[in-house]
Amino acid sequence: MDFSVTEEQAMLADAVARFIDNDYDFETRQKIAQGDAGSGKEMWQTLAGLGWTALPFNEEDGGLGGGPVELMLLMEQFGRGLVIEPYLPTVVLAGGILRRAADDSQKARWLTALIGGELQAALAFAEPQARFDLADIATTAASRNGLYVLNGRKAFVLNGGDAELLIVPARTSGGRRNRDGITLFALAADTAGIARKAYRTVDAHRAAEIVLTDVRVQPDAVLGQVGEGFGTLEATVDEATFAVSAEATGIIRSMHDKTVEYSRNRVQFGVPIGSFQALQHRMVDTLMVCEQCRSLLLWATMVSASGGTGVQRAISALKYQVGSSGRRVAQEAVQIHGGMGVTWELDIAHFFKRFTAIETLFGNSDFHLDRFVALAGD
Amino acid sequence: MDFSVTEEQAMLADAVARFIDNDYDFETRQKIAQGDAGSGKEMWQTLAGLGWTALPFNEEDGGLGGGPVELMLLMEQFGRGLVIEPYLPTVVLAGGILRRAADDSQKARWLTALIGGELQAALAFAEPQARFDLADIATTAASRNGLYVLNGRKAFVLNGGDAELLIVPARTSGGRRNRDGITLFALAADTAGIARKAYRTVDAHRAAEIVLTDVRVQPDAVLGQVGEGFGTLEATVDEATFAVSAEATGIIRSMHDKTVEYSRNRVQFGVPIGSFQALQHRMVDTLMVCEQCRSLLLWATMVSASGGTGVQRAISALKYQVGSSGRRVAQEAVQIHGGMGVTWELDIAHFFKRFTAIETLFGNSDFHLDRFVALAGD
Amino acid sequence: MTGAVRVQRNIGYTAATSRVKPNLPPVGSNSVKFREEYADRQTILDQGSTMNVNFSDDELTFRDEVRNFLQEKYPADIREKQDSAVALGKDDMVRWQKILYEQGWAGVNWPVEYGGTGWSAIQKYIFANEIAAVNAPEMVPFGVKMVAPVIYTFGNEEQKARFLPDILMSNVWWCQGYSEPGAGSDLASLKTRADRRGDRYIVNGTKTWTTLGHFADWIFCLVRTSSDVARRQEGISFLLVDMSTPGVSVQPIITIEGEREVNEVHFHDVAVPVDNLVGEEGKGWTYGKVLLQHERANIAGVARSKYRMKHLREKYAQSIDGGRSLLEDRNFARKLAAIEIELKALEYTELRTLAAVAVGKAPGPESSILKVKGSEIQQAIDALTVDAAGYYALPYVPQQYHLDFPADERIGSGAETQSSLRYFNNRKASIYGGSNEIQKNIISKHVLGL
Amino acid sequence: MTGAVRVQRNIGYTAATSRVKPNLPPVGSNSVKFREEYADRQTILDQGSTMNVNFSDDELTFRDEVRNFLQEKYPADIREKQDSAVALGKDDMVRWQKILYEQGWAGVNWPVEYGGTGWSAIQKYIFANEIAAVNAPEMVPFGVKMVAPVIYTFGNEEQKARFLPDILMSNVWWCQGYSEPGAGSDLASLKTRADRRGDRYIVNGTKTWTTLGHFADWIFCLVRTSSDVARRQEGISFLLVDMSTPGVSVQPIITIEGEREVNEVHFHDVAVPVDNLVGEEGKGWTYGKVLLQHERANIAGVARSKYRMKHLREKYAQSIDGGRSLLEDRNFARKLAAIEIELKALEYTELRTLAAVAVGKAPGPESSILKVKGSEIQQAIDALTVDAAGYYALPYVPQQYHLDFPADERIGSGAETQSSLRYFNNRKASIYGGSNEIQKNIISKHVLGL
Repeated sequence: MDFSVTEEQAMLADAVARFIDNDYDFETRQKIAQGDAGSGKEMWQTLAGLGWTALPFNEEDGGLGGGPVELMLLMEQFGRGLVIEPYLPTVVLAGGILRRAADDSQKARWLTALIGGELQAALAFAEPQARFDLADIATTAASRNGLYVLNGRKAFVLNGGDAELLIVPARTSGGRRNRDGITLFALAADTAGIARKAYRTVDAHRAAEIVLTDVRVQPDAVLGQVGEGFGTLEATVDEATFAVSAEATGIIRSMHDKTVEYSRNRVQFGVPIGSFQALQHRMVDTLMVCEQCRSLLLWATMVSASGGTGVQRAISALKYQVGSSGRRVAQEAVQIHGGMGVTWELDIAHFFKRFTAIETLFGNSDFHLDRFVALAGD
Repeated sequence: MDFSVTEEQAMLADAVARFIDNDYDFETRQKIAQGDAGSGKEMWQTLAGLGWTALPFNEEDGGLGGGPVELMLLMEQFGRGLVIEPYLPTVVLAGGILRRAADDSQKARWLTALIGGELQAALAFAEPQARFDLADIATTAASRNGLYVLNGRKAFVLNGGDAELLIVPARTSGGRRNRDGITLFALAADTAGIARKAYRTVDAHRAAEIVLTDVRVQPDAVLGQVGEGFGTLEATVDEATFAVSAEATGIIRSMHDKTVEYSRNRVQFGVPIGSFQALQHRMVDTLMVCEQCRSLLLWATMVSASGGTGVQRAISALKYQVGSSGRRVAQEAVQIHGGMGVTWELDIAHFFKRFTAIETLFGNSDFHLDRFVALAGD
Repeated sequence: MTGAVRVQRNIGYTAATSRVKPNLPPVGSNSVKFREEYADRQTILDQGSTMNVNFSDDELTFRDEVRNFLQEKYPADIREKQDSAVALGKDDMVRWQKILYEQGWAGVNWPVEYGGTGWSAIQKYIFANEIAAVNAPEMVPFGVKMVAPVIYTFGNEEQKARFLPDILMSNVWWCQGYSEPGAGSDLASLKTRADRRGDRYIVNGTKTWTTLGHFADWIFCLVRTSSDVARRQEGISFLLVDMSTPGVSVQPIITIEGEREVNEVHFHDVAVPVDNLVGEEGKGWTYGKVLLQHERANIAGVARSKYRMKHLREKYAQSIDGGRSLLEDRNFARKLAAIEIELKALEYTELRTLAAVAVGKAPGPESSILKVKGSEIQQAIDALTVDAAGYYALPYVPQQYHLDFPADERIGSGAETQSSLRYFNNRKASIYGGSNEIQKNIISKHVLGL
Repeated sequence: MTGAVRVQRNIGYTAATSRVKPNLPPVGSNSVKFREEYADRQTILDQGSTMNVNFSDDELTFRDEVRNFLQEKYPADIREKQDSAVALGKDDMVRWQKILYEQGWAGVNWPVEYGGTGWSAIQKYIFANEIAAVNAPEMVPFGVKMVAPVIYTFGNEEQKARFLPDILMSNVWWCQGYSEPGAGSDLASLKTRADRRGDRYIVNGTKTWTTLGHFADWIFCLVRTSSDVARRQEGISFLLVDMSTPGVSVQPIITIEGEREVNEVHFHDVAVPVDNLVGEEGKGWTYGKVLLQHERANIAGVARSKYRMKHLREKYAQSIDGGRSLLEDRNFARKLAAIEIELKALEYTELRTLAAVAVGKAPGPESSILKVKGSEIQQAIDALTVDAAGYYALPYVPQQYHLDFPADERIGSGAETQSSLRYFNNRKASIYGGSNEIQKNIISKHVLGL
C-alpha cells in the first residue's frame, strides 16, 4: 500500500499549478471563453508544448506513458484553473479510444498529430434518447458493397464543432441497449453526410449535435474489432469520468478556499461574516466534504493505478460522492458570497457552472450510485 | 375549504390537554411504565370515564361519533404527554376492525365492553416474514367440519399480552401476499392453542409474539365476509397510521419546545447555549419541520374528514414527512441537550424512543414514500 | 363543571356520567396555549362547521369565474411566449396587467377603498392557483405589492391620490432602491444621502440589485436624511424618485446565467421634491420593514411551484425519444414525490398564515418561514429539473427562445436547455429579500425568543 | 531551467523541446502550497514508487501474522459472547487484553522503549482491521490509550516505572475524571478542587460521565489546584487517584437505553499524595488537550464500522423467513452503498492523518474531522440497522442476551432487538469527547483560521 507520488509526478503537478497561476488566470480564461474559437489555438499549442497532450500515451507512440496518477494531478489543477481547453474530448476521450483500439496505421494517421497538438478530436458518446446509457445506440452502420453507411443522431458531442476527427460508435448488429454489435468508427469531420450544429455550453465549453446521413466510410475507419467496440468505449468513458471527478475535486476545493477567504474579508454588521458561528460550522462541513472527496479521489486513483478488479466500482463511488456532496460545497460557496456569488463578474459563478456540468457529465450522482450498487461488492 | 374545529372539538382538545397536565405528568407516566401491568387499569378506567374509549364509535353503538378531527386532536396531545395507555391497539386497531366489520351480536359481545373500558384488545397486523406488507399473511385458517382451525405466527402484536380479545387475520384462500383470501377472526385470548410471549417495547409500550397451533373457532368468530378481510384491515391500519402520525407531530413539537427552553437556561462558556448562532439556526430548522408537519397533519385530517379518494395517499405523505423530517427534530433535541439528552432521567430520551418506534410502526418513511408514489396522483 | 363533562355533553354523550373522574381543575394555561396554537384555524371558520378540504359552492363559483376570465382574457400571444420559455417584453407585462386592472383584479391585497379586491384568504389562494395553472405571468411586484402598501399605509392623501391609481393601472413602472453596493444583508448600513435643501432633497449614492430597473419610471428608496443618530436604523427616510430626474443613471449587472435582470442605479445630485417623502422623515426603516414582511408573505410562490411540478411530471411522463419514462425511474419518482409532499405542507403553512392575516394580524416573523421554505422548495425543483434534462441541461442557447425561431431547429425538447440557466439564476432566491440566514436570525429572535 | 522542462526530462520526454513555451518563472508559492497539500502522501513513500492500493509482501506477511494470532489466541467463549451480542464482563476484557500483552501488542501506539509495538501507520491500520474483522474487543482505552500517553510524555521516571507496566499488562483498570455535572462541553469550568496540604492534595468535587468507572481501580482527573488565575484554563492540574482511597464513591447513571455504562464519581476530602501529580502543577489543561487529540485520532472507528457494514450486508442478504432479501430493496441498497462510500473516504482520510502522525506531526485539529465524520457514519449505521430490523427493532428484551438463554426462545433473529438500544445509546457518539459542535469550533478556529 503506497500513498506516495514520484518526484516526476510531483513536478508535473507543480508545473500545471504554475501554468494556472501564471498563464491561465481568471481574466485570461474569460477572454478565451468569450472568443469565437472553442479555445485559443495558441493556448492549445502551449499545452502541447508542455507535453500534456502526450501525457497518457505510450512512449512508443510518442507519449509520456502517464497513468491515472498523472491524469489525476493534472485534472485537479485544471479544475482549480477552470481550464476550458478541449483536453478531455481530444486527449482523454478520442485519444483514449485511439490508445486502446487503433492499429499502427490509424495511430500514424491520427494519434501523432493529436499528440503534437495539430489535431483536435471528439468522441460521440451520447445519443438524444440514451440519457446516460452508453450502450443505448440507435445510430446504424450498414455494410454495403465494401463500405459502411452510417445513419443516426449524436447528442452533446464535446468539442464536436471544432474536432477534425470524430470517433462515432454505431451499431453494426444487435438491438438498442445491446452491448454487443457496437462498432467504433474514426471519421474525418469533413466527410460527406456529417451535419454539425455547434454551440457553447453553460460552463463555457463547446459541444455539438451531430446528424449522420448516409455517411460512407471505408472499412479501415473501423477502430478495433467490428461489433466489439463497447468494452473500449466503456473503459474510455470510465477514465474520462475519473478525470472530471478529479477536476471537480479541484473545483470544490477552490470554491471552499475562496469562500473562507471571502468570509474573512467581507464585513457585515460591523464584523467579518466569517465570525458568524452558523457560517463557520457550514464552512467546516464543506471543508470535510473537500477532504472526504480528496480521500476518495486518492483511493480511486490507487485502485486505477493498481489495475485489477474494482476500478469501475471505485470510479462510480468517486463520481457519486463528488457530485452529491460537492453540490453542497458549490451551493454554500454561492450562498455565502451572497449577491456577488450570482454575478457573472466573480469566478465563483463560473466554478459553480462548471461543477454543475460535471455533475451531469457521464452520468449524474443517482446513476453512479445505482451503478456502484449493481457492480459486485469488493 | 374549512380549517376550523368546532367548539366541541376545541373542548375535547382542551380536556385532553388538561388531563395530560394534571393527571399524566412525566413522573406519573414513568411510574406506569415501571409497573408490571401494561398500564394502570385504574388509568384506563379514567380514560373510559372521560369518554375517550367511546370517541370513534357510532352513537347507536354507544360511541361519540368522533372522526379524524377528534382522533387527530386526541393523539397530538397523547404525543405531548407520552401516553402509554393501550389506546391505539384497543380503540383504534381492534376497535377499528369491530367498527367496520362486526355484526350486531359481535358488537354486543365485544364492542360494548371495549367502549366501557372493561375490555382490552389487540390486532395481529404483522407476521415475522412480512416486514410492512399487510397482505403478507402465512397464517392459515382451514375449515374443518364446521370449525376453522388456525395455524401460524404473529409478530409484534401491540397489547397482545394484556388483550382479552385478539383479532387475527388469517388466510382462508390465496397465496402469500395475495390481498384476496384474507379473513378476520375475533378470538378470546384464552382460546386453546394460543401461545403468547409478551414483552415490553423500547418505548415502554407492550407487545407480544403469538403462536397459533390448531386453534379451533366457530364460524361466528369471522368478522365480515370470509376471504374479504383485507379492505377492512387496510382501512383500519391506515387510520392507525394517521393516529400515530398525529402523536408523532405532538412529540416533535414538545421536543422542539423543550429544547428551545433548555437552550435558554443552559449556560456554557458563561452564556446560554441558545445564544450560539449555529444552534439558533438549527432550532429554526426544527421549528420549520414542526410547522410543516403540523400543516401536513391538518391537510391529511381535512382529506380524511372529507372522505373521498386520496385518503391513503395523504396518510402515506404524512407518515413519510413526519418520520423523515421529524427524525431530525428528535436527533437535534437530544444533541442540543448534550449528555443530559441521553440519560434515562430526562423526558427527552423517552420522547426520542417513542418517536423512533413510531417511525417503524405501520411502515417506515421509505415504505410510505414508495406507497405514495405507487398510489395514483391526486 | 369540569371540561370533561362539557366535552361529553357537547358531543352528546350523556350515558354514565357517574363514571366521570370528579373535580378536574378549570381550564388552565395549557388549554389557553392550545387555543392560541389553533387560533389560526379558528379564523376562517363558520361556527359549527368542521375541517373540510373541499371547496364550498361559493368557492367553486369564484374559481369558475377566474377560469372563465383567464380563458377569455389571457392573450394568446403572451401565453405562447410563456409556454415556450420566451422572455416577455415590458409591453407584454404592462398589457397583461392592464387586463387584470380592467377586471378589477390588479390590487389583490389592497383595501377595497383604494380599488382592492377585498377577497378572502381562500379567494386569494384560488386566484393564485388558477393564474399559475395556466402559467400566466404574475403582477410585477414592485408597484402593486411593494411600494403601494407603504403609500396607502403611511402616505398622505395627496400621495395616495397621485400614485396609487397609476400603480393599479400599470401606468407607471416602479423599482426598488434598498440594497447598496457592499451592504448586502446589512440594509441599515446604507449610505445614500438625501440632504434637505429648502423644499427639495439632494440625493447622492448608489443602489444595487435593482430588478428590472431599466424598465422603471419611478424608484422607491431608503435614504439617509440624518447621520446624527444613535442607532443606524434611525435617520433613514422613505423617498419616491422620478427616474427621469437629471442625475439618475442605470447600469446593468450581468448575473450568473448571462442575462441582464438587475441593475445599479446611481444618484448624482438628484433633486427630489420633499413632497415625495412618504410618512415622517427618519421613519423609513419602520416602513421598509413592514414592506419586507408583506414581500415575504407573497414570496413562498407555492402556486407557481405546484405548476412547475405538474409540468415536470407531465413532460417526463412521456418517454424521451423511445427511452424509458423518467417517472418509471424510482429515484426520480421518489425525489419528485418528496418535493410534492414538502410543497403540500408549505401550501397549508401559507394558508394558515393567510388565515392569520385575514383576521387583521400583520404577517409577522412567521412569514420568514414561508420565505425560507419557499426558496428551498423552488431551488429543489430547479435542481430536479436539471437532473431530468440530462445532457440537454448543458447547451447554452438562449437565442433559440424567440417565437420566430424554428421549433425543429431547437436543441433539446421544450425548454430543457433553460433548466440549468434557471437553476443558476434562482440561487438568488435564498439570497435576496433578506438572505435565508437573515430570515433565520429573525425567526430565532422573534419566534423562538433566542 | 523551467519546471516544465524538468517535468519533461524527468518523464523522459525530450522531443521538440523547441516548442516549449519559454521562460516560465521559477517554482512559486502555489507549488509550495501544492507540496504542503500532498505532504501527507509523501510521508509513507519509498522514493520512486508510486500510488498503489495493494499490500506489499511485507504488509501481507504482517497481516497473516495477525490473522494467525487471532485464530489461535482469540478465546472461543469471548468470541461467542461477542457474536451473540452478550455483554462482556470485566474479567473477559482483562483476560483478552492480557493475551494481547503476552503477544506484545497491547501498546499499539506506545513508543518501543515503554513496550510499544513501533508499528508503521499501515501496520496499525492492518491490525485494527483484522481485530475488527473477527469482531474481537478493542482495548479499553482509558488506560492504554488515554492516561498512558500523558504519563510517558509528561510524567517523571518514577511515575513511568510505577504505572506504565500495570497499564500495559492490564493489571490496573483506569477511568477518566474530566467532565463535571453541569460543565458539559465547557471543560475549563471544572470545580473539583485539590488543595495542597503538606505532601498531599485534599480533593473535593464530583466527576461525571465516567465510563466503566464501576470497574476502575484508578482514575485520572483534571483538578483545580489554584483559582487565583487569569484564565480559567490555568490552575488546572493532572492528578492520578487510587479509587480505594477513603472518600471516593461511585454512583451509576442510567442512560437512555436503560443500561449502566457511565457513573458519577464523588470525592469527599480525598487525600492524594503529591507524587500522583503528573507534570507541573497548573499545566493539566495542556496535558489534557494533548490527550483529547490522541483520543480523537483513535475515535473514527473505521475498522469497526467496516465490520458492521459487512455484517449488515451479510445478514440481510439472506432472505428473512421467505421474505425478499432486503438487499433487493433498491432504497436499502442505495443507503447501504452511500454509507460504504462515505466510510471508504473516511478510511483514507484517517490513513492520511496516520501518515502525518507517522512523520512525527502530532495529530492536530484535523483529528477533529475524524471525530465528527466517524461519529456521523457510526450513527448512520446505527439508524440503518434499526431500519433493517423492522418491527424487531422494538422489543425491549436485553435479558435474552446471555449465553444460557435458549436461542430458539429469542425474539428476533440474531441481535435485531439490540439495534434500537445501540441506536439510542450511541447518540452519545456526537456528544462525548468534546461534542461535534466543539469539534467544529476547533476546526473553524485552527484549520480555517476563522
